[in-house]
Formats: sequence, structure tokens, C-alpha cells
Amino acid sequence: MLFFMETVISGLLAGIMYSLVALGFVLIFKASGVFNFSQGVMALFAALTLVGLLSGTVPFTHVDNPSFAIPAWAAIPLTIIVMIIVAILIERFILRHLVNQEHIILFMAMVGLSYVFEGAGDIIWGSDVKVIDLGLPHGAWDWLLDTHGLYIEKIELVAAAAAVVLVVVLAAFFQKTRIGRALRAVADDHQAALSVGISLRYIWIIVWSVAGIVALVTGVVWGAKSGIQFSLSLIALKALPVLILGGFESIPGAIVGGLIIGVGEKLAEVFGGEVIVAIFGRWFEIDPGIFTATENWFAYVLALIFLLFRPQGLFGEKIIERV
Amino acid sequence: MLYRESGQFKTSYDADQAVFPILQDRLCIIAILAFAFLAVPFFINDYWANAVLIPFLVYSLAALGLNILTGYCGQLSLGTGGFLAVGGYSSFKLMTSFPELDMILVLGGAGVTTALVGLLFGLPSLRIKGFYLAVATLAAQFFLIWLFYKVPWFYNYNATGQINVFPREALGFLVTTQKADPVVRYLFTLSIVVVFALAAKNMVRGRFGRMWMAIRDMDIAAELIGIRPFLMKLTAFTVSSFYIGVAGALIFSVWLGAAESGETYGINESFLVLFMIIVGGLGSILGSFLGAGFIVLMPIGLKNLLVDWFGMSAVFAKHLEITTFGVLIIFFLIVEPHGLARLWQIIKEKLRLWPFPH
Amino acid sequence: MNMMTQTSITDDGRTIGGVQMKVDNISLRFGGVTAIRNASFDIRHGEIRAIIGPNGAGKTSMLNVINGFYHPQDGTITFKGEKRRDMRPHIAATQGIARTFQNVALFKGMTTLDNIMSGRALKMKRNILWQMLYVGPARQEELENRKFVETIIDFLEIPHIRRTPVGKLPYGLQKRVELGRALAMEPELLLLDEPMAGMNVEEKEDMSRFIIDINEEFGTTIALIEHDMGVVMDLSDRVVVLDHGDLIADGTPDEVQKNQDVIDAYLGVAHD
Amino acid sequence: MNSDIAQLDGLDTIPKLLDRNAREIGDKPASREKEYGIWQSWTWSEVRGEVEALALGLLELGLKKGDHVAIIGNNRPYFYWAMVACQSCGAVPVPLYQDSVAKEMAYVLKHCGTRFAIVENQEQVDKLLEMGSKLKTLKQIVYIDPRGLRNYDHTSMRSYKEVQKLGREHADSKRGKQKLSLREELEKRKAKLTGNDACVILYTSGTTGEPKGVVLSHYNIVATAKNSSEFDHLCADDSVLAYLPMAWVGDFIFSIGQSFWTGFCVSCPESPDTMHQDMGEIGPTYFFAPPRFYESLLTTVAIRMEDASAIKRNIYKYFMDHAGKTGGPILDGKSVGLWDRLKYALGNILVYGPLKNSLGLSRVRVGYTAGEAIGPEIFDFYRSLGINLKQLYGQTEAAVFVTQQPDGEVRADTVGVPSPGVELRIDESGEVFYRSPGVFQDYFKNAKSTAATKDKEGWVATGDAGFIETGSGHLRIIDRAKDVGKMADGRLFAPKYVENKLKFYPNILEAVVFGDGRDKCCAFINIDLNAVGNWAERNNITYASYQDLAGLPQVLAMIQAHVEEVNESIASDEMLSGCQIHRFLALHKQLDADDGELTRTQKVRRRIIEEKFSNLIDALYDGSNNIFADTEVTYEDGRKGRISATLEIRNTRVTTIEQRAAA
Repeated sequence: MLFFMETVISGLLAGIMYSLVALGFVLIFKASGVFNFSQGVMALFAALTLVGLLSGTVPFTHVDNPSFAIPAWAAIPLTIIVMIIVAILIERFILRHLVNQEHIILFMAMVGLSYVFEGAGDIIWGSDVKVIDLGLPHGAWDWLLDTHGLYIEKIELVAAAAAVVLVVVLAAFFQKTRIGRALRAVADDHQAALSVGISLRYIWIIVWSVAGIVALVTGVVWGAKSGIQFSLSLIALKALPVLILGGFESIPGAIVGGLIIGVGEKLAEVFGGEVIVAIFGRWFEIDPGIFTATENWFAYVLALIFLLFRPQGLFGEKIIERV
Repeated sequence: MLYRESGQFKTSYDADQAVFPILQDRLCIIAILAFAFLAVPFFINDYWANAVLIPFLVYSLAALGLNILTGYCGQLSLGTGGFLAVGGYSSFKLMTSFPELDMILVLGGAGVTTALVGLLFGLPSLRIKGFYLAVATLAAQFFLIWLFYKVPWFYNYNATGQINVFPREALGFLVTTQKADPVVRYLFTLSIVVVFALAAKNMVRGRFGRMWMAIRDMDIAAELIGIRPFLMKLTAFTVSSFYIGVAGALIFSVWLGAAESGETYGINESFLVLFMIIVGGLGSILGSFLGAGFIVLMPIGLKNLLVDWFGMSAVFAKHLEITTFGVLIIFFLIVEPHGLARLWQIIKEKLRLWPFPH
Repeated sequence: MNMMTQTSITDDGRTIGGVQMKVDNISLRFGGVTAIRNASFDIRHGEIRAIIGPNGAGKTSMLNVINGFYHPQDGTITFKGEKRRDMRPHIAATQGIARTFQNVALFKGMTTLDNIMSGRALKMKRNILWQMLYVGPARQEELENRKFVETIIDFLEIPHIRRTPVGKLPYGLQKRVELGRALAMEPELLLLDEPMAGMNVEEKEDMSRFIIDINEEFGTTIALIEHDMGVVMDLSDRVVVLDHGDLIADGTPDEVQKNQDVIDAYLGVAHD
Repeated sequence: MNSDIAQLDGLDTIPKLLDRNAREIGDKPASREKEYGIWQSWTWSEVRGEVEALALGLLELGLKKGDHVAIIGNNRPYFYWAMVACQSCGAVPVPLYQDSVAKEMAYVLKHCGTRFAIVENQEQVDKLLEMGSKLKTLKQIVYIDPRGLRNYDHTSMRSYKEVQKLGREHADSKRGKQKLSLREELEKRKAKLTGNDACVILYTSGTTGEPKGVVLSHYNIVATAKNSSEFDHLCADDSVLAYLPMAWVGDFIFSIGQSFWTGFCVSCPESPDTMHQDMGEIGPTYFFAPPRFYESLLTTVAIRMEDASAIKRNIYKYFMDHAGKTGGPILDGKSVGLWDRLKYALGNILVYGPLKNSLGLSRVRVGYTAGEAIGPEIFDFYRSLGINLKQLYGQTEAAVFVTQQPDGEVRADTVGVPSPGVELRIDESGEVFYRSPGVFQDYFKNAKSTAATKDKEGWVATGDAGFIETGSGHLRIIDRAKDVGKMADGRLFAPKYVENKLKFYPNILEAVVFGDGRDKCCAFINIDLNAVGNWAERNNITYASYQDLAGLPQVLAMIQAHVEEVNESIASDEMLSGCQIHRFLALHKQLDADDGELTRTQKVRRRIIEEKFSNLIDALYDGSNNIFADTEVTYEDGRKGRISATLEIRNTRVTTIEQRAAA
């Protein structure tokens, strides 16, 4: 039972991380209808930028010069500024030209954008694996281990905390600020938003900037766990099943979906093999380890099965089709 | 400018519905085919066959397949890599289980197997639409790759986890492994692609093409005129997977000679083929070829340019190549979202109207 | 007495037969909202039947029920002697019910010709392997159906836009193409949802002429929703009036025009 | 005349030609029509079958020998077949202008006592039914398109298809006293038909009075078709587009006469609106159009080219200039330098070819224009593209052909040499007379007009004045005969001829020539503000107003040069040499309909101008060097004002015949 609890909790913690990535997607999709496939690479790029600044890497040379190193309190705002500049560039050179295009075109443009980020990150900061050190704690959380015998990584708790803080801040931003309300207006009705004088371009820049900040947080917490390298960009793929489950436009959906996927995945990884063996074992000889490395597809299948019963997602509204 | 259509009138629907109703187009396509079949074999070598022509052809085939599903039927798929893998692995299993089997039958078998798998993964399209379906196809991609990696039966318990091709013949000509003459391999691939392209054109210009496009453009209206959307989507999934399966088998057997699920048929392939049909033109047979040409040739061109001309280091060039690739894709989508095929259509229209502007 | 077999001849020489479709006590609800409440009426062979009513009266929902797009909670529909509660739209299509839509629902990426050809979907049977080869029966089938479709194109006077993608056509022509697609199904019952909405006077006249010609030349039964009262009175043999989901009148144009409930509904008298 | 019929080898009627074609070239296409998206085609043997079925049906319905059958509608194969079917039955088709007003149509239908009418659709049926009571003789209406006619009273109305069905069904049933089957009856009537029988009656809408029905015999048609086909080497592989009204003699000759004689295919457009597109598809090899057709086509070309990019426009201009220099000579087979030929070939790929292609003229081997004078620049434009455009001169009364231009002798200002079998005569008043196998029988039920037009020897008066050019032997038409006057010394005075020549210069908008009854000719010239203004701008010449511009010495010098050129060209024509202009002045105002100087259709009102500007005319003839003019004008808003100026009168060089002889 304890082992099960441990599995569930670590699943929940992983799930929060998924939610974080999914959040980036949802923000942009809600405000501009763009399926931002490059969110994962954005996270990588943001993390690379931050690490580069912290360690004083000279851009394009891939050489560290400690005398250029910037302390964290300055490096983080600087990275945020970089992400805002990136958002402006994206609006100026891509989105502006693709207004009113079909979804698939926008989607492919985002895939193209992810190539640009990937190449640019490598060219500017180098492609070797980097370690990020923001002084986040490592190792198991002793108190839990001692009192309940649960093994939970401290870093995961920190990440979870960061995610929760981010969600709260975002919620406040959307509910309380004028810009936030404008953003919601745009999401509901582009035409109406335009008619009350909200500039779509301005909105896009804001949304992409926010998504950039979310990407930075994502990159940092994921990077702290497993190093900053190309595979970080693949977390985007993680977020997709979460989105299916939660719905493309729902922020609560992204969070709940992330948790479900996180837990489901962990459980499958731990117990899936045994279940399979228990069911099929008497006919086939099955290696109980078969269910390792399923994290790539299990979430998708889970989401898919869910979708078959509720095609509009967790928080989506049932659509009455009209003709 | 070169079109002289006056006097080319049609006295039957058959002539009116021909694939190339205009004489000049017919001549042009005959010239291209003649060049491809009769002239190219004389100057082809291993490099040209392996690096340029065969990849171009097999990707054209894969793009044709995906275009049927995405371009004509409107179902976005990100599972192309997985289906290519099914084609590759099933051809390997067929090849090793029935060593005497002619390669044409092996390819056919691989196609049929993939078609069945495609049918299976098309089932969710009953309830799911749009991006949701796209993500569902991603599930297929990851699941299939995982399967071929995890279940040793698929690679005959080979210690490396790879599959390797054996010498096999098609109609008495050796077409696989490096021992096969590049000319033969090229002609073999070319013939298959030409036949499949013609079949695809026949499908999309007829009843099925119209039903697919009807589903794509407005599925409710399609249903009300008696088209059954689910059935048509499944047909599209099946036919599309058949094409992709054959392409996947060709990638493994004729082009590369070896394959490993995650390496050869990864998610990247899914995006590459999708790029091909978008850059080439959704819902266009010609576009599939143009897109494949563009996506296959562009990296080669970029690499030659960056490394051989500007003398950049290979690693730096690679990164620059990726960036440039992304930029070009975006540029293309902005300049002509309907792809190269539309561009050609516009040029053709201009040529037909020349010297008038409209 | 027996309505099913009774036939009559109209003033302009058309023959109207027995009942083709009978709608019995249909009720349709979406959640708590009632779209149609207990409506019954019939449509006879060869007649032009108008369904009118103010906005939100449930007219389009009625058509959606008839061709199987909505499934009513209560009531039955009898079509050609076969009684049913609901059906899938494609089955309605196989039974000979075709329709056009209020906001043109054409296949935007296809040409006029292909749009109308797609209306022949049910008449074409060859499987995909024949289609790939495009020889023999499949080709024969294509050519025969093309020939049929060309007569429709000629009938609707749209040969000049045969090869034009419908997305590029003006609205009036799109409506005509949509009518062509419905006609290609050789329907027995044709449902037209506001065929003249958004048209200028000239286009309306054309469309009226086509509707009359279709009814006369092919003997097709037509049920249409229309807001232009002049058009309804000119075209239709009988009129059904819906208001807020209730059927408030049913009769000849003259009768309906004099009906006090109808006058009230159109003048917006409050409901109790 | 009967001996001439013998030359036709027994093929002296249209039905006989149809039988021959069905026998000898039965598989070649005879008729085409764009319908249902493709070109529906019929071979000669199929056409024979269609014609026969209809003829049998008409017989069954009671069509008698000598009946008149009205044909009303757009060009369609069914109508051409119907005409031949009527002829087979011994009846005479009367094609009508389908867009003519009901009154005119009613007149013609009544005048010829039509018993049957074959019409296109509901519209025409309604027109006939409206005339109802007025047309007592009309017994049966046959319509082609049944749409909308389903509920009409069908007691005296049938569809074309039904009539054919009727014919096919009753073909072999025996009838009448002689117990002949319909088929035998038809064969009998066909055999009885000779070249002297009436083939068609074509009503000409005269400018004055009621239309006259020109009766043309089978011999007229067949002999003319034979001669003209041989003249231009027409053959069974040629192709024409039938788009001009069927009531017009030209269409009858081209689409029935020549088509049946040579066996070439006649294509009918889908509808009049799609004519240009259909022409592009068919690409006729033998083509006729009135000058205004070529004119409007050229205008469309110019307009469409204006929207083209600068590069295209330059390419176009460059090669069109080149074509203007070398295209004509190349077409006429004259010697042109190799370099010019190469450049022309390149131009053909880049400009001429595509242009001809998109105009549907790329396959034209023989093209004709007639009816009125065609502007030389229009004529040269098409010829420079390599289109063999020629002129002919013809009349309904002659079954079209009077004169035509042989290949290689094509000029804008003549109408060609007498067509084969045509004799020409010019009487002392200058009027042209002709006699030919095509000369009509008579005006139907109008002996008076017949006698006034055709004399006992068969000479027909054209009503046009003209002369035969010495040397080339080409006929040149000057004007309507009644507009031609005499000068004091008895020489011919043809003002319009001279004025037209002047007006072909872009700088001259309008010209008025005086000289009737005087000893020499003088002229008023109106300059073209656009053209001359343009010229002035290019040469940095400033001017304040129209009258200012018209009075500039440079402009006058330019006009003088034009006039002298015209004089020179007129001098070469012996008969007209008296019309050379001795003195002219450039008017200080534009002639205007608002001031009554022009008609609303922009034709000069000679008499009013003579009165209004009498002082100017006097000055032209009294030898003074200038004259003060003060004229009232009406502005566009209706206000009146006055324009005054002192006009310079210039003397121009005149070439006398003696001088020419001396030179």
C-alpha cells in the first residue's frame, strides 16, 4: 500500500509538471487559436538562455567566460525580457502574416518555428548537456521518508510548488487585471474584442510573452531534474494527451488532465507489466518488464480511450451541431 | 505562352475528364516520364540514387498517401512515421518468412498489413475530429514505434534490435541490398511510384475523391447527401496507410537496406511528410511530388552550400540547416499557404492567358 | 376519406397525389428548451409545401427532424408508408429526401461540377479498386453520371461556372449550385431551407422559376421554408405555420393569410 | 440557266448534296453544338438520319410542297437540319431574326403566309401565341426546348423530338390516294426538286419601308457555294463557327451552302454569351465577321494589355511594331529578310501565337470581313498577326458573293475582284451592277421592287457607287450611289469617300468636303484633340485651348501633309481625281451634336454645316488667306457661348493626271 501511495504521489507530482507545459499551450490556443507546437522547444530555449547568462557563456562561441556571469536575480528578469522580445518577433514575422489561415497551416508554422528555436538554441548556446543550478534542493524529502516511509524527491515538491504559484498568479492575472480580462474577451470573440478597441497584435504579444515565461519556468524545473538538453523539447509531446483530456481551451482542464495523466502513467509503469502478465501470462511468455518505456505512448492511449467516451474533453461543452 | 488550346475541343466526357485534358500538358508529362525512364538511368550513380532520386521517390509515395488522408479527406495525421514503420517491419517479416516471394508481392503485403493497421487507428475518427484526432494519431506513432522496439519477434530477435535487408528480386531483377544495381533500384522505385500516382489520381478525380473532399469541406452536408462520413474516413485511412506502408517498405528494403524503429521511422518522419504535403499543396497529386522534392532536396542543397561553399564546420552547418529549414517552412506558409502546387497552377494560368494578365 | 390515394389537379395543370410524408405529434427538445411541440402535418406527392413562421419558430429544426439530423423525443414520421421515429441522415438520403441549407453548405474546395457530382454519391456503386484503375465499369459509371449532372447544370443555367471552385462564386449562384447538388440525388422529396435568403429580386425570380420547373418537370415534392411572403403565396399549394415550436395553422395560402393566430404571431402578440 | 445547272453534276439541290455527303463522307463530322459541357457531334450520315426523320414527321403533320416554314432561334444544328428537312419536303424555309420586334416578325410571318414555325423555346412560342389571331395561316409550332411548355395546349404544338419520333414511327405506313408510304412520298418530293425551285427566302430589313423577301433558288445557293469554295480552296476538313443570325444570307451560304458543298463541319456555340469562349475552343479555319467584330476584339485586346505588367507591355509593343512592318509582307509571300523573319518567328512564339490562340483565331486559314469599310489599322493589325483576313463585297440578292480578294492581293481599300462567275458593270453614274449564277429569283410577292432592282438580262443594281481600279482590276466602293454627286465639270463627287480617307488619320477627327456642283473641292477639318494634344505634349508645344491648338502653324502643316497624301492617293483613281482637296481650313470648334452639326450617331449633317458656316465656305472658294469666324456654341450644361478666331486657309498641292503621266 505504501508503495502504491508513493507511486500515486510521484505520479501527481509529475502530473503537475505536465500541467505546466499544457498550460503554455492552452494560453496561446485560447487567445489566438494557434496550436503552439513549439512550446517545448521554447522551454528548452528559455532554459538555455538562462543557463547561458548564469554561466557567462558568450553567445555563438559556446565558450564560458566567468567574468560575464550574471547572478540569478538579474539573469531571470533578463531571460524574461529575452522571451518577451521573442514574442514580439514571433508576432511581427509570423502571426501577423498568418491571420485567418487555416488551423493546419498555423500548426505547421509552429512546427517550423520549433525547428528555428532548436537550431537557434544550438547555434547561440551550444548543443552540449547543461546543468542548471539555481540552488534548488536535491535528494529525498527526509521528513516524509522518516515519518511515513515515503520517498519523494525534494526537487519535485519545489517544482510542484512553483507550478501552483504560477497557476495562482495566472488565474489572478486573468481575473483581476484589465489586460487579463481583455485576453479573455479575445478568446471568446475576436470580432467583439476588435470592436471594443482591443488590439489583436498587442494581445498576441502579451499572450506569447506569458507563454514564454511559463516556458522558462517549465524549462527550469524540468532542466533541474534531468539536465538541459535537446530531449527537454520533447516534453511538448507530453502535454498533448493532457490537452486532449482537459480540452484545448480549459486552464482547469490542463491542470486536472495533467494530474490524471501523471498518475495513470506512473501506475501503468509500475503495475502495468504485472497486469499484462496476469492476464495474458498463461498463453504467452511475457517479460514483466514489457511495460517499461511506455511513457511515450501510454498517456496517449489513456487520453484516446477517454476521448472515445467524451469527445469534447473533460471540461468542454457538448456541442449541438447546427445546419 | 506555350499553350495553344484553340482547336482542342472535347466531343466526349471521357476526353473532357482525362487526367491531362490539354495537349501541351500531355506532351509535357510524356517528356518528363521519358526523361525519367530513358535518360536518367544513363547518368545515375550510387550517390544520385541513394541520396537524391530514391529518397525523392519514396517520400513522394508517402506524401501521396498522407495527402489522400489529410489533403483530400481532411483528417490530420501525425502518425505517418508509425505507419511507415509498419510497412518496413512487415516487409521484413514477409521477406524472412517467405524468402522466395517476389519483391512486388512483399511490397503489396506490407501495404495491406499497414492498411489494416491504419484502419484500426482510423476507428477513433468516428468520434474525434480535428486536432483531437491528430493527437490520437500521435498515439499510433508512439505505440507502434514502441512495439517494434519492445517486441523482439518483429526484428527476429536480432541482438542489435535492427532489421537488415536480404537480397530479393522483383520480376527476376535484384532490387535490394547494395549489390543491386542503382539503375535497377531506381527504375523499380520509379515504376511503383508512377503506378501508385496514377491510381491516386484516378481515385481522387472520381467518386471516392469527391466523397473524401465532401467530408473534408463539410461533413454534415456530406452525410445529408448520403455519404457516410465514418465509412469514408476509414477508407481514406486504409488507402492512405496502404500507400504509406509501401513507402515504408521501400525505405527499408530498397533505399536504406536497414532500419531501426525509432531511428528510421521516428516522429520526425511524421512531420517531414506532413511538411511535404503542406509545402507541396494539400489536396494535390502534383503537390505531393513537388513537396517531396523540396523537402528532400533542400537539406542536400543547404548542406552543399554551407559546408562545401562556405566551408562551415559540419556541426555548425547542421544547426544552421535546421534553423534555415524552419525559416523556409514558415516563409513558405506565409507566402503561399496553398503550396507549390497552387504556385504552379497560378503560373500555368498565367501561361495560358499570356500575353494578357487576366 | 382515404387521403393516401386521393389525387387532385391544380389550377395550373399539375397533378397532386396522395400523402407522401406524414409527421405525427413530433416533439423536439434540447435540454430544457423545446424547439417543436407536438406538431403534425402531411406532405402530399407532387405538391409545394411551405413551412413559415417568425424567427425561432422551429422551422429549420423541423427540416432537421425530417431528414434525420435531429432525433425527436416524441412522435413518428411516416415516409412512403414506412413509419419511424428517427434515422441517420444518410438513410434519409437513400430513401429519397434531399435538402438545401439556410447558409449554403457547399463543399468549398470543389468545383461546381464536382459539387453536383457528389450528389450522385448514392447512385454510384463501383468499389475503390475499380476506381483506382479507372477502366471499365468505374469509368462507365463516371461518364453516365456526368451526363446526368450536365442536364442539371443545363437546367439551372450554370454551364459557365462548371469549372469554378464554388468558394469563388457569388452567393446567389452558390445557392443554385446547392440546389443542383440536391437535384442530382433525384429526390422524391426536396427540402429547401430559405432558398431565396439574401438574394436580390432578379435572383429570387430565377429561383422561383427553378422551383416551379423542378416541381413540374420532375414531379418532385417540395417542402420549403421561406420568409418572403410574396414568394410563399405564389409558389406553394399549402402552408404550415409554426410559432415558438407550435403548429398554429395549416392550409392553403389564402386560408393561412386570413388566420387570426398567424396574423398575431407575425405581429408579435404576446403568448400566454 | 438550265444549262448551268448541268455543270453541277446533278447535285443541284441541298437535299441531294446531303445524300451525297452521307454516302461519300458519312463518317466525317457535319454538325457540332456545345451542349451539356461538351461538343455534341453528328456525322453526315447521322445528320441525314435526323433530317429525314424530321422531314417524315413534317410530312405526317401535313407539310405541303411550297409551304413556307418560319425558323426562329439562335444558331443550332437542329435549325439547319430543319431547313434542309423542309427543302426535302419541297417547302421553303424562312429564317427570321429572333430578336426582331414582334411587329416586324408578324409582318414577315404574314407576308410569306407561314404554315409551320420551328422555334427554339418557350420565349419564341409565347411570341407566336401572342400574335395568335393575326397569323391565321400558322398551323403547327415545333419547338426544340420543351422546358416550361409542359402544360401548354398541345393541339397545334409539338416538340422537335416528337416530330422526329412521329416521322420514324410512320415512315412506312401507306397514305393517300396513291398509297404511298411517307418515305416514298419524301423520296418523290426530293426527286422532283430541281435547282430552279426556291431554296430559301431571306427577308432583308431595308433602311426604308417594309422588309423584302429575297427568294434564292437551290441553283443560286449551290452554284455560289461551289464557286466561292473553289475560290478559297475550302475542303471537308475546314471548320466554321455559326454565330451570325440565321436570317442573314451569309450564314445560309456558309453554314448550309458551302458546308453541304464541301462537307465541312459547322459548329454552333452554346449560347450567344459564350461565343468567344466557344470560338476559342473550336478554332475555326474559315471565319467571317463584320468590321465591328474585329474592331471590338481589338479594343478588348488593347484594354486587357493595359493591365499587363510593364515588361509584358513592352514585349507586346516591340513585337507588334515588328509585325506591323513585316507581318503583312510575310503573309503575302513577299520577300522579307532572314533576320526579320527570325524576329517574326520569335514574336510568333511570344506574342502573335498566344494572342491569336486566345482570340480563337489561330487556325483561321481564310477570314473575311464585309458590310462596311474597315479601318486600315484594324485590318493591318490582324493581317500582321498572320491571320489571312480578306474583304469581300456582297449582297443578299447575289447570294453573298459579288467580289472578293484573292490571297496575296489583299488591301484595306478595295473589295477584291469579281467572284468566279460574276460579271460586273459600272454605269456612267458610277453605280455598280452585277450578273451571276447567284442572282436571286425575285422579291417574294413584290414584283415592283424586283423590276426596279433586276433587269431583263439579269443585271442587278447594287445601289452602291464604285469603280474598278486600273491595273489591279479590284473593285472599290465609294459610297451609296444616291449620295454621290457631280462637280461643275461633270466629274464624280464622292465626299464620304474622301472624308473616310482623311478620317483614317488619327489626327483628324472629322472632315467635311464640299464640291458638289463646284469646280473644285475644299474641306473643313476637325482635329482630334487627344491625338494632336498628345503630339503637342511630346513636342513641348504649349497651347491654351482647342482653337489655339487647331490654329498652330505646326498642326496646320501636319494636317496639310495628310491632305496632300490623300490627294495623291485619290489622284490615282481616274474617276475620283476631281475630288482632290484644293484648299482647307481647320475648324476652331469641334463639330458637335449639341450644336446640331452632327447627328446623335455622330454622322455629319452636311446641310446644316453648309448653312452655319457659309462665310467660311465662301472664303474657301474666294481665294482669301484667312477668315474671321465667330460661332455660337452650346456647353455641356446647356449654356450658350461664342467662340471666335481668325482661321488660316491653306492651299494644298493637287496632283493632276497629266503630272502623274509626266512623272
